[in-house]
Amino acid sequence: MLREDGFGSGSTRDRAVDGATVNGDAPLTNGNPPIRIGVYVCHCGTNIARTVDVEQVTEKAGELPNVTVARDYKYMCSDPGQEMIKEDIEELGLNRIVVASCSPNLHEETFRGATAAGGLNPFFFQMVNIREHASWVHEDRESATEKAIDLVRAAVQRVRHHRALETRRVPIRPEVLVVGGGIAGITAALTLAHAGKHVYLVEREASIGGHMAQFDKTFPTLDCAACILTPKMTQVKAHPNITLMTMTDVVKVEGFVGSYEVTVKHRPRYIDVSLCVGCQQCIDACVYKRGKFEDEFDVGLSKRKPIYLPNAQAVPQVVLIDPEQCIQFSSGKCKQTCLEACDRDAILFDQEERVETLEVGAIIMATGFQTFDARRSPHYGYGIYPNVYTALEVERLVNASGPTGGEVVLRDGEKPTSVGIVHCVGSRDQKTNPWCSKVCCMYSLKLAHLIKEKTDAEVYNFYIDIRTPGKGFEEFYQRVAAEGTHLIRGKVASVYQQADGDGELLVDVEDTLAGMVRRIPVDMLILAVGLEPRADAEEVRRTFNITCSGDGWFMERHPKLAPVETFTDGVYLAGCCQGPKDIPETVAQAGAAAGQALALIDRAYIELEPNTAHVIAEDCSGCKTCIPLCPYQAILHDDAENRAEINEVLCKGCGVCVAACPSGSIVQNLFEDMEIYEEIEGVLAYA
Amino acid sequence: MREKADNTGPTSHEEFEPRIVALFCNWCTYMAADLAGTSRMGYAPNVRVVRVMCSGRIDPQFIMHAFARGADGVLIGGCHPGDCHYQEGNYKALRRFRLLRRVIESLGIERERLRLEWISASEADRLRRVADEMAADIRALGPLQLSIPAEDFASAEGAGAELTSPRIAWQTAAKEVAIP
Amino acid sequence: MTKPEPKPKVAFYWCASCGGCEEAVVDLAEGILDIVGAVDIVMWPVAMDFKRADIETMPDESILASFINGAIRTTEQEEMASLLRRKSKLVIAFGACSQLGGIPGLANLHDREGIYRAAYLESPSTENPRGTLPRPSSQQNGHELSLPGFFETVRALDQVIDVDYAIPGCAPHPQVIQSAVATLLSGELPPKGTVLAPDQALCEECPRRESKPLDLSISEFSRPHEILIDEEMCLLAQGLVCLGPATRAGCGAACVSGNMPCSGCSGPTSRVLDHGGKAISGIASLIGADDEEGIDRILEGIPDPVGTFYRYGLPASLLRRKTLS
Amino acid sequence: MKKLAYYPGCSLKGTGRAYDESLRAVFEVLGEPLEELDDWNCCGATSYMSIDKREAYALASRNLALAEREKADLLTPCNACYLVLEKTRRHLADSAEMGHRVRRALDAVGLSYEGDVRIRHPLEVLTRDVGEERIKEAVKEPLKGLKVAPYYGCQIVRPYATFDDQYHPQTMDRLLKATGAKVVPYPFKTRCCGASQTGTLPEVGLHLVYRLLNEAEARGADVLAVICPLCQFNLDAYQSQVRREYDLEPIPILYFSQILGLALGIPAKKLGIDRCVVSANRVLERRAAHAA
Repeated sequence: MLREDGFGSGSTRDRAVDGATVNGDAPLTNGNPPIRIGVYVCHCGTNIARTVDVEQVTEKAGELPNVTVARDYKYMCSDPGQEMIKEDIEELGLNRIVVASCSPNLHEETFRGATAAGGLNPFFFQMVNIREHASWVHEDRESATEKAIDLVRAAVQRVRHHRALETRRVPIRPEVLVVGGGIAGITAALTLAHAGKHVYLVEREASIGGHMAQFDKTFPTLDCAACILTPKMTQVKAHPNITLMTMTDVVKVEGFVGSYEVTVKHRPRYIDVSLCVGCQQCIDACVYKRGKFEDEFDVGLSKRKPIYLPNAQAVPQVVLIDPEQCIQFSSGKCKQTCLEACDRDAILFDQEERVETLEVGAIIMATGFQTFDARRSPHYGYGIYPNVYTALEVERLVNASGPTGGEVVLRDGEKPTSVGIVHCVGSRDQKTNPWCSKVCCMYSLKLAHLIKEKTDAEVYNFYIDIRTPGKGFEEFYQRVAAEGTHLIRGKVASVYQQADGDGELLVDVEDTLAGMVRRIPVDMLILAVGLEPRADAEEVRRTFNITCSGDGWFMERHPKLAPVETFTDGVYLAGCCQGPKDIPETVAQAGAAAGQALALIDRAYIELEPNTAHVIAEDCSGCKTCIPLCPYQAILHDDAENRAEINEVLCKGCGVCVAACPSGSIVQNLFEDMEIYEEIEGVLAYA
Repeated sequence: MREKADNTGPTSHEEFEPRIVALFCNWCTYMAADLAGTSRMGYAPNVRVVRVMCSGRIDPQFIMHAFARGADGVLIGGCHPGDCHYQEGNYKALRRFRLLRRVIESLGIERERLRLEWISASEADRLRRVADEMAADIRALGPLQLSIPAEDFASAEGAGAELTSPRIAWQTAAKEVAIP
Repeated sequence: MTKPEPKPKVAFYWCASCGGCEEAVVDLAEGILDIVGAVDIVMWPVAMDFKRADIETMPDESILASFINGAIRTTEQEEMASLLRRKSKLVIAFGACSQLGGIPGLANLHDREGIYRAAYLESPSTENPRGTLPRPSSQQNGHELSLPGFFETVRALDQVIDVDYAIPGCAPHPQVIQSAVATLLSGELPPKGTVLAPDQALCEECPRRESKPLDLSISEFSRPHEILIDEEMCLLAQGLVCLGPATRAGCGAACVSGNMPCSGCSGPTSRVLDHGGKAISGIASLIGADDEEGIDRILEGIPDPVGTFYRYGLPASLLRRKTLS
Repeated sequence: MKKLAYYPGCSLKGTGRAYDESLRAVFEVLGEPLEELDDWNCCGATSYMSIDKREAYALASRNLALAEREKADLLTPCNACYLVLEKTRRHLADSAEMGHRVRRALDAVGLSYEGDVRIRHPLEVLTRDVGEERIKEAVKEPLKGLKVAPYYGCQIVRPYATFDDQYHPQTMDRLLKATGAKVVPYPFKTRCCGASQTGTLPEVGLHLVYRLLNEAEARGADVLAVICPLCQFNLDAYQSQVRREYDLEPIPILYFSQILGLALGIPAKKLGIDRCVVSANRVLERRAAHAA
C-alpha cells in the first residue's frame, strides 16, 4: 500500500490502512467515511473460469484491505449479477465497486450503470480485465490465476482514490458525411436522407455505383444488377437531402464526434456539371475518331476517347475529360471540335480544383474494396497468357452493355469451347491474402452458369471448398452442378501454354476427389480474384483517425456487438471497407450504419467520459510547460494570475499535460497520479 | 504485503519469472491486448497491463515507481507515429523515453528492461512477440536487484524493512490524499 | 520569586555535508541572536564544545528540536542521528543533503570499493605507496584504533531515522530558515512531514518568468559555459537546463538572479515523488523533434543526465542508487 | 555495396566445382573478385535441421557470426546453403528463446551475432548490385542464337521468395538475356528436379528429370541453365539412365555463371565447362560459329 506520508514505517495513517485488512472497513484518512469495497469476480460461463481459478481470486480479494465483500458469479453482466451489486451497495453500505470480468471496452458502461443504480456515483467503479488479458491469453491455470489476482489487487488499491465525477454533454450536428458512392454508400445516404437528415455523399470517381454497377447478374437470384441499382442511383441524385459530390476526395478531417470539420477537394472534370445534359455530342465530335484509351469501367476490355461518359448508366449523367489524354491539355493545339459540338457551352478547359469545408456530426465510411491483382500469383498466368482473365473482366464480357455486347469470346473473337474457373485466387493463401473473400464461390458459380448458357462450353470450376452459407446459395450450387459444370476439388498448381499449342492453356491440378493429378486443357481461364482493402486504405484511415485490422480492412469497434462502429466516436463503417461482403450483407450493414448515425444525431448530444484534466491554481507556478504541449490548444496562460488554465470543453483527456507538469499541479480525472501509482503497485505486490 | 526484498528472490534463473508492468495507451496497444484475447493468442503471462488514455500520459515517475516496487521490466505501448488518437501524445512519450532511458541506463538498469513499442489496435501478434521477447530477455537477465545490501544496515537502528523499499519521499507528506 | 521557565533545548548536528548549512545559520546575522537568546543550545559541533556523552546522559525527548544537516555516509553519522532522534521531540532535516541526500548522494553512482580506489589510490594527488585503505579498526603500536564504518550507500536522513520536518536548500536560504523557525516557534505545528517552504515551483518567484515563451520548443541544450547567457531571458528558453519549473520555490530564484540556471537544490513540490523524473518529463516534453534520431541529437546537449536531474536528490529518488553488480 | 564474404559450401568444393570456378571467374571479370569467408563451416543442410534444430541453428549461425565479424554479408551460391542460412537468420531474429540459446553457444567459442548479416545469392547481386547494364557492357561475345531454358529449382524460391518471385522468377532470365542469348518460355522453371528421389526411388526421380528435360527440348532449348549444384548433378549425370527409359535427346546442363562467363569471353576451361557429363560442345560451337 502506498504510504501517503514520507516518514518510514511509523506513520499512523499507514497503520490505519493496514489495519483495514483486519476488519475491512477502517477509514483511510481521518474524518472521511470508511472505504468499503465490493469485489465481483465473473466466471463468464467458462470463458474465465476454465483458466482462472475464480474462487481463489475471490478469496484473495476478500482478504485485501478495505474490501467488505468479495463474490464470484457466473455472469456478472446479467441482470442478477448487476442486481447483486446494487443490493450489496444498499445492504452492506459499499462505496466502491470492482468488477473483474472482461474488457472495459465491453462492459464498463454496464457496471458503471449498476454502481449508479445502487445509489453511488458511477465513477466509484473500477473494472478488471481478466478475460481478454488473462484467461483468453494464457494456458497455465496457475499463472493466469496469479495474474488475475494481481490485476484485482491493483483495481482495489486504485478504486480507493476514485472521486465522484460528472459527465459532460456536447451537442451533435445533424449532417452526415458518407464517403464512397457504391451500393453501401448509396444505401446509407438514402436511409439518412429519407429520415430527414442532410447527407454529403462524396465519391472519388466520376459516377456513383461502385463495383455493383459493373456486374451483370447478381447471385443467387440472377436478377440484373443495373435494374436494381440504377433507380437508387437516380434517387440519390434527385433527393433534396443529399448533396452529391463526385470526383471529390476527403483531404482532412478535424474535430470530433458531433462536430467534424471535413475538408474536401473537388477535382476538375472540365465540364460544367450544371450545364451538361449528357447528350454525348462532344464525344462524337472529338478529334479522336475512335476510342484510344483503356476504358476503366470495362476493365480495359474496350477503348474510349479522352472525353467520355463514365458508363451508360452513370450518375451524374455528365461527361468528363481526362487531361492526361486530351490533346488540348498536352499540346494546347487541338481543334477543340468538342467545344463547337456543345451547344450548352458546358466544356471548361480552365476549370480548377476547388476545396470546400463541410461540417457534419457523423461520418459513414463506405469506401469499398479492390479486387486482388492476379499478377501477384503469376503461376496462374495472368498478364502472361492472353486468355487468362479475371472474374471482373468476365463480368463485363457477360454484361449486355459490356464491350462485346454480352458475348463471351476470347481476345481473338473466337468462342471458347472449354473454360476453367479458378476459385480462391489471392484468397485463403498465406502468401497473398489469408482470408476467405466470401463472394467468390458464388460469383464463380454464377459465371459458370452464364458462360454455359451463352457458349455451351465445358466449364471446370477448380475449388478448395465450396462455401454457400446464404439464403438460396446452396440451392444455386446444386442447380449449377446439375447443369453439368465440372466441379474439381483441388488447388491449381500451375498454368502454362503448350509448347506447340495455339494459345490453349494447360491447367495442372490435383483432383482430390478422384485422387489423381490432372492436366486439363482450356481455351479460357477465369481467375476468381478475391477482395482486398483498397491500396490507399492506410492513408484513408489516418485521415479519418480510425483503425485497420492486421489484414488492412477497417476495424470495427467490436466484432460482434459493435460491428459498424469504430474506435472513433461518430465514425461508422458500411460495406466491404470493413471486410468482404456480398450485396445483401452490404446493404444490411449500410442500413445499420445509417441507423447508428441516426441514433447519435437524434439524441442531439453525447455524454463524454469525464477524464479531462484541470490545473490546481494554488499549486501552479505559471511555468508554461503545459501550454505548447496540448494538441487542442485547450490550455491558456492567465497572465494576470500567472497560472495555466484548462478549458475543459476543449480538453480530450489525453493527459499529456498532466505527465509533463513539472510541479505536479495538473490532475486528470480517472487517471490521477495516485490512482496510477496504486495500480502499478497493486500488480506488483507479491501475494 | 511483502516487499520484494533483496537477495531473497529466486536463486536460479530457471525458476525466475519476471514481473513486467505494461503501461498501454487505451486506443492502440490496450486494444491490441484485447484483440490478442479475442483471438486467443497466447503470450507470456508475466505482463500486467495498466491502462492510460495515451502514452503521453506516462510520467517517468510511473516507470521508476514500477521498478522501485519490484518490476523487472516496464513496457510502454503506444500508437504508431502519426496514429496517435490525440494527434501527438506518442511523440511526447518518445521524447521522455529517450531521455529517461539514458538515466535508467546510467543507474545500471539494463536497456532490455525498459521498452517502448508502437503497437496498433490490430497488431495483437506484435504484442505477443514483444511480450514473449521481453519475458525471455529479462528471464535471461535475472531479477532486477535495486536494493541496498542488507549488511550495510546490519548495525543500523530503526531502519529495518523500510530500507529495501524505496519510500515515498518527503514531498507527499504534507498533503493528505483526499478520499471523498 | 519563581524559578524562571527553562529555555527550550536545541541541538545542531552535521553529518556528510560541506559546512555550508552551518554558514547558512551564521548568515542569519543578527537574526541568530534572537534565536540563541530564546533557546538553550545543547550541541553545535561547529561552534561549541559539547560531546556525545553529554547528550547520552540527557533524558529521552528532553531536546525540543534537533536540526541535522548532511547525508548519512558513515556509521557514526547514523549513530548520532539515532541518538538525537531519541533525545528530541522534533527532528528537522536541515538542507538538501539531509532532506534528499544532496551532493554527497551522487556517490550512489559508485560503490564503496570504487570510491576508496578513487580517493585513496588513484587520484593524482594521492601519495599512498602501501595502498592503505581505511578500516573500521586497526592496530598501531599495540593500540587498537577505530574509524567509523563507511556505508556502501548514502542515505537521506529520513531513510535512517524518523524525521518531522525538512528545511530545503543547498544551503537553505536565510529567508526560508527564518520563516521555518517562525513556524516552529508559533506553537501551531504543521502536519508531520511538511517541508517548511512554499509548495510551488520556482517560476512563481522567478524574475524572468514573463520572458518565457508560450510555445517553447527546445532544439538545442547548452551548458552555462558554452553560451553567452542573456541576463533577462528565461534560461530554459535559451537552451539551459533550468530545473526551476520542477523545483520548490523559497530561495527567491537566487541562482537565476545570478544568471545561472536552477540546479534543483530545494527538491520537488509535495506532489512529486521523484524530482528528477518529473523534471525529465517536463523538459523532455518540450524537445523540438519527433523522431529518435532528432531527439537523440538534441539530448547530446545533456551529457550527464543523472548529474543534471539528480544533483541533489539521488538517494531520495525512487531508484536511490546505481545498481550494484 | 556492403562487403560480401563468399560462402561456397561443400558442394562447390566437390561435384559443383564448375560453379565455383565459373563464379570466381565471372566476378573477377566484373571487377568484384570474390573473397572467401575465412574458416567457414558446413551449413548443416536440410538433414541436420530435421534431427536437432537447436544444434543445426547453432552450426549454421557460426557462419553468420564469422561474416558479422568481418562486417560482411554472405554470398551463397548453393541453393541448399542459401535456404539453411536464410532460415537460420530469420529464426534467430524471430525467436528470442532460440536467439538466446544460439548466442550462448556462440559465446562459448568467443563469437557473437547481433543479426546484422544478410544472405545474398549471386543472382541477386548480379541483377541488383552489379546490374544488367554493367553486364551488357562487359559482354564480349554475345551468345546470339543460343536458346536457353532457365531452371531455378526449389530452394531458392521456397519457402522464402527473398529477391525473386516465388512462382515466376525472373532474375536468371534477365541475366541470360543480357548475354544476348534467347530465353525460351519454360513453364517448369521451379518444378522439382527429383534430386532427392533419384537415389531412393529412381523411377520417380528419373521421371521428374525426364519431364524437365523433355519440356526444355519441346521448347527448343539448346541448353538448360541452373543455379543449384544438386540440380546440375541430377539433371546432368542421370541423363544416360533417363534415355534408357524415355525418348530424349541429350541436352547440356550448365550453371548460369558458366553461360554468363562464355559471353564475357572467359575461356571454357576456366569456367569448368569440360566437367559436364553431357557434352556442352554444342554451346561452345555456337559461340565459335558466332565469333567467326
